[in-house]
Amino acid sequence: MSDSGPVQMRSPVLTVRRVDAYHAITVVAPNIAERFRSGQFLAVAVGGEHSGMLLRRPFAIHDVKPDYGGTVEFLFSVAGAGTSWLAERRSRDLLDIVGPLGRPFPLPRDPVNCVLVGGGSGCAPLFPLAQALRRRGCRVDLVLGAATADRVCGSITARRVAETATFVTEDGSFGVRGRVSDPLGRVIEETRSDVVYACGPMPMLRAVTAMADRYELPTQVSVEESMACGTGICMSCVVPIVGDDGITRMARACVDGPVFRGERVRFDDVGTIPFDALGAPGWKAQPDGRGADREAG
Amino acid sequence: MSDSGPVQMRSPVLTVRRVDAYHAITVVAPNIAERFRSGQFLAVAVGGEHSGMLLRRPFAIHDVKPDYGGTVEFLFSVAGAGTSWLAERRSRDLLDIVGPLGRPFPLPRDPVNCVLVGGGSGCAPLFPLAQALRRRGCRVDLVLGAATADRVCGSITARRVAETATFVTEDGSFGVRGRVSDPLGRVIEETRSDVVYACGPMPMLRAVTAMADRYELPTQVSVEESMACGTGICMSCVVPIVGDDGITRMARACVDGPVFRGERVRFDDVGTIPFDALGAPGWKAQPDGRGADREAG
Amino acid sequence: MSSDLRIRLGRVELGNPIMTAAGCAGTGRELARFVDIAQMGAIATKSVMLEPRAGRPSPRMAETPSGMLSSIGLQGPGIDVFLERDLPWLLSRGGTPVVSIAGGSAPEYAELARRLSEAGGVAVVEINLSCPNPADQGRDFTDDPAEAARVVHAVRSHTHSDIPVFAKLAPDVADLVGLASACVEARADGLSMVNTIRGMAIDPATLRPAVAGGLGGLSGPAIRPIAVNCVYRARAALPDVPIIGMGGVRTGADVLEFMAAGATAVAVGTVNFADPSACARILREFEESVAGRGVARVSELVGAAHRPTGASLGG
Amino acid sequence: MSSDLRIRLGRVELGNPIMTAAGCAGTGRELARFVDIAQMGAIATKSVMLEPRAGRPSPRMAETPSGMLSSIGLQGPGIDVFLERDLPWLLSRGGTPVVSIAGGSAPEYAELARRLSEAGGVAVVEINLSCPNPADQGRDFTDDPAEAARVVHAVRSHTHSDIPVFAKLAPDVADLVGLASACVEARADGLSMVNTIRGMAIDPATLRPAVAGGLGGLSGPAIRPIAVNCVYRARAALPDVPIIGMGGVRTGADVLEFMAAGATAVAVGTVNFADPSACARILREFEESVAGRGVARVSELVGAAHRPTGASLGG
Ligand SMILES: Cc1cc2nc3c(=O)[nH]c(=O)nc-3n(C[C@H](O)[C@H](O)[C@H](O)COP(=O)(O)OP(=O)(O)OC[C@H]3O[C@@H](n4cnc5c(N)ncnc54)[C@H](O)[C@@H]3O)c2cc1C
Ligand SMILES: Cc1cc2nc3c(=O)[nH]c(=O)nc-3n(C[C@H](O)[C@H](O)[C@H](O)COP(=O)(O)OP(=O)(O)OC[C@H]3O[C@@H](n4cnc5c(N)ncnc54)[C@H](O)[C@@H]3O)c2cc1C
Ligand SMILES: Cc1cc2nc3c(=O)[nH]c(=O)nc-3n(C[C@H](O)[C@H](O)[C@H](O)COP(=O)(O)O)c2cc1C
Ligand SMILES: Cc1cc2nc3c(=O)[nH]c(=O)nc-3n(C[C@H](O)[C@H](O)[C@H](O)COP(=O)(O)O)c2cc1C
Ligand code: FES
Ligand code: FES
Repeated sequence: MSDSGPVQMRSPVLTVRRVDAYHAITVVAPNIAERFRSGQFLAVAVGGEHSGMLLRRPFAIHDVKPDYGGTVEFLFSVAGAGTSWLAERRSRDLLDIVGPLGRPFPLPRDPVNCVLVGGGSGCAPLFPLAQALRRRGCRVDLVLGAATADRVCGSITARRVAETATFVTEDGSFGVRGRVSDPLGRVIEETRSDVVYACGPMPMLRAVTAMADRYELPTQVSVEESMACGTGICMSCVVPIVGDDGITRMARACVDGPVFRGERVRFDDVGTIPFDALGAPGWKAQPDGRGADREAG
Repeated sequence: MSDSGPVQMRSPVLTVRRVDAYHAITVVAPNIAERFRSGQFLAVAVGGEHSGMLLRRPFAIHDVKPDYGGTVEFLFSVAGAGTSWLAERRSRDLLDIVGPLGRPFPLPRDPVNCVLVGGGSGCAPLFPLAQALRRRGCRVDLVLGAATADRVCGSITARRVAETATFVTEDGSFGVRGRVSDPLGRVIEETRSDVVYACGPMPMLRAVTAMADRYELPTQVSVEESMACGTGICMSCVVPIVGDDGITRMARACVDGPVFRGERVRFDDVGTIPFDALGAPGWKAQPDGRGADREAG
Repeated sequence: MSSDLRIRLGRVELGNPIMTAAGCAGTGRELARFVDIAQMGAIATKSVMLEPRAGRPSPRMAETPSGMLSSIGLQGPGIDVFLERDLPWLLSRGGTPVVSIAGGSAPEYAELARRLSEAGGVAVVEINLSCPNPADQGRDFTDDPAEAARVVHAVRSHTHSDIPVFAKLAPDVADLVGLASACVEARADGLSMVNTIRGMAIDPATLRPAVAGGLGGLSGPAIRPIAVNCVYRARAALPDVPIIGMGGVRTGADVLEFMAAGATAVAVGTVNFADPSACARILREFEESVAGRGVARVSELVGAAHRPTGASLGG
Repeated sequence: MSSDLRIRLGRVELGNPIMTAAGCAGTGRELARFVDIAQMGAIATKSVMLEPRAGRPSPRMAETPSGMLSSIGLQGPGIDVFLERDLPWLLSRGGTPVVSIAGGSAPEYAELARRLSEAGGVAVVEINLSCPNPADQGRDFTDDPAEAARVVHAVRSHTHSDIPVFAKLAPDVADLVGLASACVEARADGLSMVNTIRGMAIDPATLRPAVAGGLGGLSGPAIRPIAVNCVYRARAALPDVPIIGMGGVRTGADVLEFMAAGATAVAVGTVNFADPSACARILREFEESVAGRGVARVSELVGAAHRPTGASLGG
């Protein structure tokens, strides 16, 4: 009901395109477009009204345009039944979408040098981020990776929005062979980066954060956790995050994230409840009030 | 696997039309078209591959044409979630259909006079029946009814396939006011009918059978029972039918019917297990072997 | 004609029968972005415990046909934060709080009830009995009617008499009606049913359980027929005890189904995840359908399926 | 690489683990129009009784989200017709018959087993224990482990020793593992699980139960997580007892899920109604996925989810 919060709407599909291994769907969604900040995502209902697939699928917002009052685009690869249903949509179909959801990438106040690192479909949210950073006068360099060439997304746009773009594939079929964290040190050095942004699978985020750490750079990472609601009400999407007070809390990727400060994510403990997390088994409230609840982030 | 039996196929939708209160979908289904005999039906999967609607919806086959190797048409009104999903199909969509199912209308050997009586969507299977009867040299007269004018189906075609067509609506908005059984006696007399065919809701079939009985005419009625499988394996669609041996059995509308001889249907006992039905509670096998199982019909 | 939507849960009147289910509306704040909290019959909170709690490891959920498995493990900040932050917020927005409580022993539950009573503003206390009982080898309180009754009795004794106490039951227990009766004998003012059903999914790729804990709770439309049956049986056995019915409610028609089976109020759970504005939509659908039927008071619908056929309802 | 699909149910070997569930394949004839009966691991018959039986009044079914409620009431022609007509037909088509039997007392079940044994050709006798026991106020045999055990014992004693006897259990019983153990102690060679779960749907238009009997049995993909959990628990408690798993199987991946949980064979029930060629498709999907994984013998998959993480499977 709040004006800046997410909205739910039935949005007409404008276009469905194939881009290498990805499908790109653009929907008309003025209320979402106007609220959008980079790093936020959509939750899309799949399978139609009487679908046996109850839960929405989360997708990063990849592009927002002013056409038709405001359009929103997301990119996806077919992973299972939900995405294969989505891949069959045609223009004029209606999609039930909720967005924009989640905590956006924080933008630096000053025009600093930023490296944006993406893995697979994790590249999608980096393009609007690049544009927002450029609007603030930041220098943007991209490091985009994937398993194979056709899974590196946005390689053409990349050269347009960034000073440099480095491509990495695991099989070496495009750009450097290896993982995105491999050339990262070099890019950081060459571009004199001040901050690192990253989106992709958890092991990649961990490696990127570790590398940035070596250069004592702050990172902002966008995590991918499986989500039942995307709106913060179900508590299914938690990751262990260290708060300002040094206390670890199980924070919700969908509303407290998906963007967290990399050094605050306890990557080694993802998928567990760290023994020292607030309210972990055996955990006891401290007499000095440490552990009183506060939003993690 | 048998050549004359039903087949399952993914059929492309050729056209979707509105006809008054009905939707008509034509699919390309050569294997079904070639096997079809009038009175048979289709079982159509609804909601798409991961639909929460598990069960197929049964629809009478309304028309079969040789185009594209063989097309099949069914007519329906929107009754609930399944039919409203169907109403949204567009040409080139694929429908998962099984057919032709069920026992067809038996055709007379000789060129006799036939009255065909339909109520609501129950008119749909009467048109291919009329054509089949005409091909055998039978005289065909139609009595078609519904609650309101827009629910009387095929009124234009009716005059083409039949000698006479009498229309009946409950609200009098088209043709005679009342029920199809009201003018039936007159039609039987005027057309010197030899046999009555009927399709529609159970109370209508009962009234038609009773009326035909007064003139000592045989009836063939096509019943509508809710069906989980349509193929004879679930036993959910039973109606009490008196067999040749005088014994009542709970017969499956989907494979033993949907067409039964009217006088064999125990209309008053539909929805119950008659106390004297084979295997009813308290029922005992007769020493003379009466009650040994045989297909009812 | 518009219908009188009000219903009574013991001493408390709700503006309409449609509410959220515990653990399926966050603190209320998150849902308030999509639904006017004040418009709902009530808002049930995530089960509150005495201490903060981190819950279970992830993955915590898996989608299943028309349902989901979850294993959250009652993550929450504890009663202090609840009373300081969440309850006042709910009340400030005009919400009617049904506060769910969870504990490991009767005294823990009682302490929670006492503090909620003192705080004021709580409409109903709902006892989540699907919690492991350390004194009973970690079996849930619902697994032993005597243990469940002990908790209910303790809570009832420590709750202000104006606040009805509802015992929330899981469907997969040895003897549902026996359990319900034991709770009512221990002075529960009403029953909430059903909680999730134990289930499991195995990832066909890894051949390992899809939810970290192995076991999960099944919820969503898939379980609705089981839930409706539970409500029906409890109503048949205990016709005077109000029931909050839930399990897979997705539409206004589903609300009617639960009310006909015997529920006085009906809660929306998992469907809030799928459709964040579901509560508002369901309330609208329900209002339209009862108005369309000419039902004067929706409370007349309660238990309709138990009445002899032909007993007429509404216009 | 193609995998060895054979599995063993006690003394009997099946060509592959995929079969039909009792009551969900007609006499075999109807399904044979869509599926090659001989290709399936086995075909379970509708439960056979001593006498012909008319079953329950209609409506006998209602669709529910990803499932259905049914109340057929074991309509069937009785054992005489079965032996004369249905069994010979199945055998003539190369089918492997798992014959389900139902009765009202241990001697009735035993008599059925004796006649089936004598007839020859029966691969497995499956005891449908979800039948009302007139001597126990009409409660199902599954509601009392001692009664269930009595039936199992009687059947085992009257069945040729070459024919394994499987006890079929419902999931909504007081103590599933206790019941399973009682059946095994009474010399059941294996367990079939699960039968349908009690549920109810109410027609929102009439506010009356949608199925004539009021109560129905819930089946289909909706119940799969509950069924998988039952199989998992039985396997954990009785690791050496073969299990025929079922409940909502729709795809080859679902077969893997049941096998990983502990099922040796997996039956397809309700999905045959939705998709008459499902069995053939599921077998194909299963074959492709085990071949793709490089599983040498599919029997290795049984119980995989119970093994410590990292225990490797296949190539
Ligand atoms: C914040 C966020 C942003 C994302 N953005 C993108 C994007 O821009 N492009 C893209 O291709 N993918 C993205 N993903 C992953 C995407 O949501 C999954 O690929 C998709 O949900 C798979 O659905 P499915 O039905 O095809 O697969 P299934 O495997 O059949 O889905 C079953 C269930 O698992 C969940 N699930 C499966 N894979 C994932 C996953 N990788 N992450 C989270 N949940 C998963 C589904 O949501 C669903 O609930 C994002 C995920 C998150 C959490
Ligand atoms: C042999 C046969 C032939 C039929 N032919 C036609 C036809 O040509 N045109 C037409 O409009 N309708 C026909 N019907 C009725 C048609 O099948 C139903 O209108 C349709 O199934 C409703 O589906 P729904 O999802 O929209 O309704 P819902 O009410 O949501 O369906 C819920 C369930 O009830 C069943 N059901 C609901 N209404 C009926 C009904 N009247 N008969 C049987 N099952 C029902 C559905 O199949 C489904 O399983 C026929 C029925 C039978 C048995
Ligand atoms: C993610 C999730 C969290 C839940 N948390 C609670 C809880 O904290 N306390 C409680 O009593 N029930 C809890 N439940 C159970 C629901 O309140 C409800 O009883 C159950 O899910 C059935 O309703 P539904 O099918 O509409 O979700 C939870 C359910 C889910 C799915
Ligand atoms: C219409 C119908 C009839 C059934 N008949 C029988 C039966 O005769 N004997 C039996 O043991 N189980 C019977 N069952 C139960 C199934 O065999 C199976 O155990 C159950 O439906 C769960 O599997 P599913 O979800 O794949 O259908 C029947 C189920 C249905 C839906
Ligand atoms: S997905 Fe529900 S809280 Fe994050
Ligand atoms: S619908 Fe299944 S037997 Fe007729």
